[in-house]
Amino acid sequence: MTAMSMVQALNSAIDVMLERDPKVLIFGEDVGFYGGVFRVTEGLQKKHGERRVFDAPIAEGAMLGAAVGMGAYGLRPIVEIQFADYIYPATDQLISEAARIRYRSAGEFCAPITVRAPCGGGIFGGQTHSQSVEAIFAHVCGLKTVMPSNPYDAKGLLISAIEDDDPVVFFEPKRLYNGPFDGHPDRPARPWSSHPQADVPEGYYTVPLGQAAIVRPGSAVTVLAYGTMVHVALAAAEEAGADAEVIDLRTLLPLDLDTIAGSVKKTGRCVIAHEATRTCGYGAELSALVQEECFYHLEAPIERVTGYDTPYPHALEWAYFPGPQRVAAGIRRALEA
Amino acid sequence: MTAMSMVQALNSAIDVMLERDPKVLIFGEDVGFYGGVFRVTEGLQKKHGERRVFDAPIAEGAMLGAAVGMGAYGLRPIVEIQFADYIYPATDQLISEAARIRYRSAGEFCAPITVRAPCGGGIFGGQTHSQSVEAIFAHVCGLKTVMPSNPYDAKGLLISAIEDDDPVVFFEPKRLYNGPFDGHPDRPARPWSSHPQADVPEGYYTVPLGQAAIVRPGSAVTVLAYGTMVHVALAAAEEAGADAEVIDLRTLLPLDLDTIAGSVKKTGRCVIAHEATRTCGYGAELSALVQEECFYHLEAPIERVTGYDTPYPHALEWAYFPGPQRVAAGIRRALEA
Amino acid sequence: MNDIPVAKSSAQPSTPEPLRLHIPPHRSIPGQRPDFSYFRLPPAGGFARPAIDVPSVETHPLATALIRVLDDEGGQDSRAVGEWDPHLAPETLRQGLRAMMLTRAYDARMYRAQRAGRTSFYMTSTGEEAVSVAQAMALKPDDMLFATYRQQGLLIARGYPILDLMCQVYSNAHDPLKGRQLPVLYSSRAYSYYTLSGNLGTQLPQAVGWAMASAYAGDTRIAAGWIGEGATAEADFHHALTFAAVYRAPVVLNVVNNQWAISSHQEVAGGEEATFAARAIGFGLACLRVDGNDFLAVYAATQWAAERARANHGATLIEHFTYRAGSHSTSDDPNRYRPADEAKTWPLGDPVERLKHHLIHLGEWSEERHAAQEKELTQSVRDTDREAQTYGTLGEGPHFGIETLFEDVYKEMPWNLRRQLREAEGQP
Amino acid sequence: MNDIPVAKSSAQPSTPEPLRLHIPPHRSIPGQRPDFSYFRLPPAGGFARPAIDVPSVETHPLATALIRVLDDEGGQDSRAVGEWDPHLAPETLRQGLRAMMLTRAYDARMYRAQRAGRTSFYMTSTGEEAVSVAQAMALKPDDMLFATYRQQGLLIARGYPILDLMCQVYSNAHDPLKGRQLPVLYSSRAYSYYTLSGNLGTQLPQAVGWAMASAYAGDTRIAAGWIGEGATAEADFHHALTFAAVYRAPVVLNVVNNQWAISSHQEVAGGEEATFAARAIGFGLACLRVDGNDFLAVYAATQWAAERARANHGATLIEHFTYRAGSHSTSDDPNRYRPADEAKTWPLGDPVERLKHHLIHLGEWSEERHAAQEKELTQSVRDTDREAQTYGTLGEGPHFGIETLFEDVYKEMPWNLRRQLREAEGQP
Ligand SMILES: Cc1ncc(C[n+]2csc(CCOP(=O)(O)OP(=O)(O)O)c2C)c(N)n1
Ligand SMILES: Cc1ncc(C[n+]2csc(CCOP(=O)(O)OP(=O)(O)O)c2C)c(N)n1
Ligand SMILES: [Mg+2]
Ligand SMILES: [Mg+2]
Repeated sequence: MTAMSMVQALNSAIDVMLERDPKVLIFGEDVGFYGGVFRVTEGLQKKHGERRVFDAPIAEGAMLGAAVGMGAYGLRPIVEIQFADYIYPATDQLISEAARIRYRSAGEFCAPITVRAPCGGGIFGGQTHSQSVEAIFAHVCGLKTVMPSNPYDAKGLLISAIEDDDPVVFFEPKRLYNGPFDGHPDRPARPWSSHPQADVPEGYYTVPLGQAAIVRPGSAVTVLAYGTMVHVALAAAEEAGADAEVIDLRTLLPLDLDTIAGSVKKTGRCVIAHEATRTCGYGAELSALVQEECFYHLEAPIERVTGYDTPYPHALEWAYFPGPQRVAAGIRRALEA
Repeated sequence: MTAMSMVQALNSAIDVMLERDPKVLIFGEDVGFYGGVFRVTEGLQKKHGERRVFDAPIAEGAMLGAAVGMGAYGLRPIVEIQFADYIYPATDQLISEAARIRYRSAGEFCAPITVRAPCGGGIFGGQTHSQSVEAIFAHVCGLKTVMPSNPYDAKGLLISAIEDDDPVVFFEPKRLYNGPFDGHPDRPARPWSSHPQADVPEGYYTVPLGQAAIVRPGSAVTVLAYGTMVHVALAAAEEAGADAEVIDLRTLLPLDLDTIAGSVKKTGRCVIAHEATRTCGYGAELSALVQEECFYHLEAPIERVTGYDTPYPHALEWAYFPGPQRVAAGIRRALEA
Repeated sequence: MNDIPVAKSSAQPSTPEPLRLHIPPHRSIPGQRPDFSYFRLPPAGGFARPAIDVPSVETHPLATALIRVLDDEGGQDSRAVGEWDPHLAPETLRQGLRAMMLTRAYDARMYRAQRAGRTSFYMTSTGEEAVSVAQAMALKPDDMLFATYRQQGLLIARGYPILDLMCQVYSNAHDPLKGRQLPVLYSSRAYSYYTLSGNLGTQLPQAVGWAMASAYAGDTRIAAGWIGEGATAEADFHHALTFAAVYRAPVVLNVVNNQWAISSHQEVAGGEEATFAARAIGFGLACLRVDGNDFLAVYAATQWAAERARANHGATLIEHFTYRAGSHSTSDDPNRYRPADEAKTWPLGDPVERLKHHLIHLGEWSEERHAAQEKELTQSVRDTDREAQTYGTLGEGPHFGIETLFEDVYKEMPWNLRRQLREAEGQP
Repeated sequence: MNDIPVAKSSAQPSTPEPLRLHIPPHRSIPGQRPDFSYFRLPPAGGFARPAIDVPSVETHPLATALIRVLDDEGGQDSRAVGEWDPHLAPETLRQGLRAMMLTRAYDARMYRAQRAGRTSFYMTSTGEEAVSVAQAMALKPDDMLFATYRQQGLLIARGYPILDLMCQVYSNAHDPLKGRQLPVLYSSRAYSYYTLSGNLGTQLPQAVGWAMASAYAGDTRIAAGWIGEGATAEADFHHALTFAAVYRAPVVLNVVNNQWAISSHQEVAGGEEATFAARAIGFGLACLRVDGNDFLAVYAATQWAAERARANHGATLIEHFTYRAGSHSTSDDPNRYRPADEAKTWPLGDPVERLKHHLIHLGEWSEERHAAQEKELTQSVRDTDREAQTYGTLGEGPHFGIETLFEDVYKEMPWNLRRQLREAEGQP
């Protein structure tokens, strides 16, 4: 066990898989010599060679197109999209191709691809370096969608994603890369080393896709979150002084509905938190599912606390961010209803 | 008033606007000389000239990119995407650009573009000629999303869309182009001419964006639908023998929540029907909103009847399609809960 | 805001001439006489064949060439001439002729099957058979093919069973793709034929990626990809050229310029100002432009490009200049956008006829044998169709079961699909 | 399924050589001596200037040229030579020099402002000032500009207030963009400068669309678009070239090849096999390749392309061969991926120095006047910065109010945003 930041844990996952499986390779903008703008591939080209870890031309659609072809050959490519905001040029290859190939070929071909993309705000990146686009991909059958909230999960989930025979879109909340973040930009930053889930084994292990984690047990209200918002939800639970059960979804598709429904049936109240814009965000699906599964147990309306339906602003970043106060207010509304 | 099919009504809307406003033009694959693969632009090039109505290279992304530039100049381009399934190459220009330009330029520039795309199944088009992709765009702030269900609305809404100063994605349920369709492929097709909402004025009129229509009043259960599913919902209400209030949303973004909430508060029950895949479909947002607005009025879980979370198949099209039986079953579940 | 009046006069009085928007004119008018006056036919044998390892720049003059081997302007007296003559054995030529004729017979049959209501949709490759058949023969059987919907000849030339093609088109209980795909969107891993997409262009960067993977693995198999001239406007075409150039991928990239993209002439795709082969120049890729109705020329060009790729000299872009003789698909009526007899007057003729004449000229074939073979193939296709129909048709079934709707979305079925399958099966 | 073993031996024993994947090597190694041996510097004045109405093909040889006007290999004795000399008045040259120096002083100031924590992000254009300044001057003031984040010189040359630029960078209460955009993503309708995107490439087809609209309207204003060499790999580049060619749009398309895309050398974008100007050839567009650090050459090339476009002869692609002397942005450290002194040894020198020497050679400038102007500009930028800071900085504010977060998403605020605004304002 070593204390690793999220960046280091992701780096370790890729390193382990490059080591174990000659079919694994990684490419993307600046991932080769430089090691990625967020340093996730630092040192990997030097260690594994240019053939396994290399720079790509700036063309997200081309990267995905090539990855689909590599997957058909039998490789397991990992593609880094430099920011999730730049995944749109790749949507056609992801949605029309990667996600559909197994089905349309009746299982003859598949696309065992992992697409990594840093997402979310909190770094003053403005509207094109802050987006959370997971809902678009969670709507796409044939894809799996993952978002970790800590180094241990990040490594274990990324290894699962790489080994998965279906295409996985793996979103990395960039605000968590170098330390946990509970939504208080004004408080001193903690390093990951002080966090229990930064204890990461050096070697191979997996965290299975499709399993949520109860990160804070409670009985009064269920809070559903993923990525950065897990930490915000925990802070909000404290702030609200609520006996909240906080669930870290980890995988959005396939979703661990059992864990969610089990919790809400127990608490009777549910708050959903995400950073993405509200309308048609992933919270809508969660709300619909919880309502369908737990209707007769619900004692209060399900609350959504989300990013506003606006682009991510620059100056007013913290007014936009659904921080602990807003989540705590949602928890209070759920408890008081 | 003339009896018009949906195709004719759409053609008439474009014709009227080409006539009224020299800033309006339309382009897309095969829309010029040929008049479009679904004939929506038939005769328009001949009448208005090649400068106003012309063929585009097969590049949906390029069409949108050019349209955004034309919009910035001051034109009101209409872009035809030949099938909604082929809108993905245009997502970046639509989401990152058209939808964001007014905001990021602090109102200096805007993108008064209308993107038309036939959507939905029912014509044995297989997985790449049948998709309903509205949820992706309904998630995007800065866009408006529209889907008509009949000729009268189609013309009035399309004129509103063209005149709107924000980008509008206008989905046309292709199964309705030439006649209403209630989801019974085995019954003889009716022409639009026998349908009251095919009485379409020849000239200019608008149906405002953002207003739903109650197409069947009722008091026992509210059914929310749009596009083809409006007709299916009506058939299902008959089949279930239910006193159902069927609401045709017409515009998905901005949504007419008042009409919806008013109805559900009255009926206490709600069924949502759409053709798109279920997970993270637009029904999720509807379900979440209804639950938030009407929690204390709900007497039964909100039901979603949707396309399955699979690609649209070819042979088993009618097993996939959420037809009247499935919607009726949803209505019954809502009534019996 | 955005309120600039249309036709506003410029702030710059020095430039009085108003700007004009050029719209490529639609020159083929139904009812008018076909006009190919814009087209200059270069002689057969007129271009040198560079060594396969030349720097790509030496191939760039060929972007405006038209490599032709069959010297058959007159029709019957059809010789193979020039450096590009691949010197194929008569048996190989007869094999090619047969595969082209089989493709044509198959197309004719299935086109009628759609018209007869046995399926929803069909697309013929009539007039373009040389492209797919000669290319399949010039490549190795395990080279991976990323085709469009108009290269059924690739599969047929590789010996893929006509029965399986038909069952796919009928979406019946023997459909290798379980009734999921639109007709003609075949897939066959066993025949190294990649699953076809309904989305134009997407397969081209995939071909490059597959080729990169083969090179990554130190394999010797190359990839080949096809795209219509219309679809070259899509991003995927640019992506394919970029990646092919940057990583020197062992791939043969083919633009099939059949003059039409549904109702749009190749000029709408940018063919008015430059050839499609010329797109390679800006990337430093090799390029060839070939008479796509000349079996020998297509074969030779493909062989050249394949050898070049296999020897690690990188990718080649080949433009096949041909003509779509039939409708785009069963969904359109070409008589609404072009003269009915355009196909017949196409200056490059018909690929089957041209190879037939060449074989006859060689003394290796005759009108009689040709007629007999045509009859035989028509009969065999008809017989196969009869058998295929016993496995079902789209309208009548039988089809694969409802569970196949939910399988293969993922390797393992997640709970939401299991639940939906139960609902579809009428279980609670 | 997809289970092909890696490095499997081929089924074809006849081709023993395994395929190899080519990865463009990263040749610039921190700590090593910069190596420009691959670069051949053509002499100034070496290329003919075609008439503006020549068929595009006559410009294609210029794709591998490097148009240079300043004959200044020696440095000081800097003459303007050859057909491309735009023969600018000394006053115009001094104006250009001043705008370049102002751009550099502004960049230096704002880079430090970011370092000092007054904003989140900044990007300099150091070393590339000739591209933006000469181009702004060669175009007309109401030609529409679709720039990237590295053409601040366009706005500065057009006289846009430095104060407004700074307030945008500080996202303060005087920010013309209300604090919404990342620093440097300016927009100014009044100065015909289109709103910048953080997404690479997207502005290029928009420039073409704007130009099409201008032609549609019979206007006389043309558009100009810029893209980095790295971003040419994006679909938008292909889309822009395709539409520009098909509709003969009156637009000047510029690839700024500053050798780097963050840490990736231009070879990763495909510069190893061909120039970026050559991308035009495949579309039949005109192209020019120009020494981007030569103010006169950039001016002349732009003027040529603008006249051509304005006279309805279509679009031109200009590659500006230059060098990104600074970091990519304040977020990266170039010393991790290239030798620290690479910029200083760049064979094409510094654009400000080169124009200075030319003016001195003409007897129209002196080292003293230069030093004085530098001092004056530094001082004025510092003063403006002081004023800008009185309107606030990113960290300290003041900022625009919370309602501006919700305004301008749509022309009229829909109910969901009104509701969310109330929530954000703490109202029920
Ligand atoms: C992305 C995408 N856009 C549009 C279409 C609709 N479409 C199908 S075929 C076709 C024309 C293609 O022409 P071309 O590329 O020349 O190929 P050809 O049919 O001539 O073989 C079009 C526009 C599609 N299938 N995919
Ligand atoms: C679509 C997209 N992909 C990736 C990025 C991240 N990114 C920002 S700048 C840059 C490098 C651009 O290089 P180049 O085009 O050469 O322009 P330069 O910075 O040299 O002016 C990258 C990869 C982006 N902004 N947009
Ligand atoms: Mg074609
Ligand atoms: Mg660059």
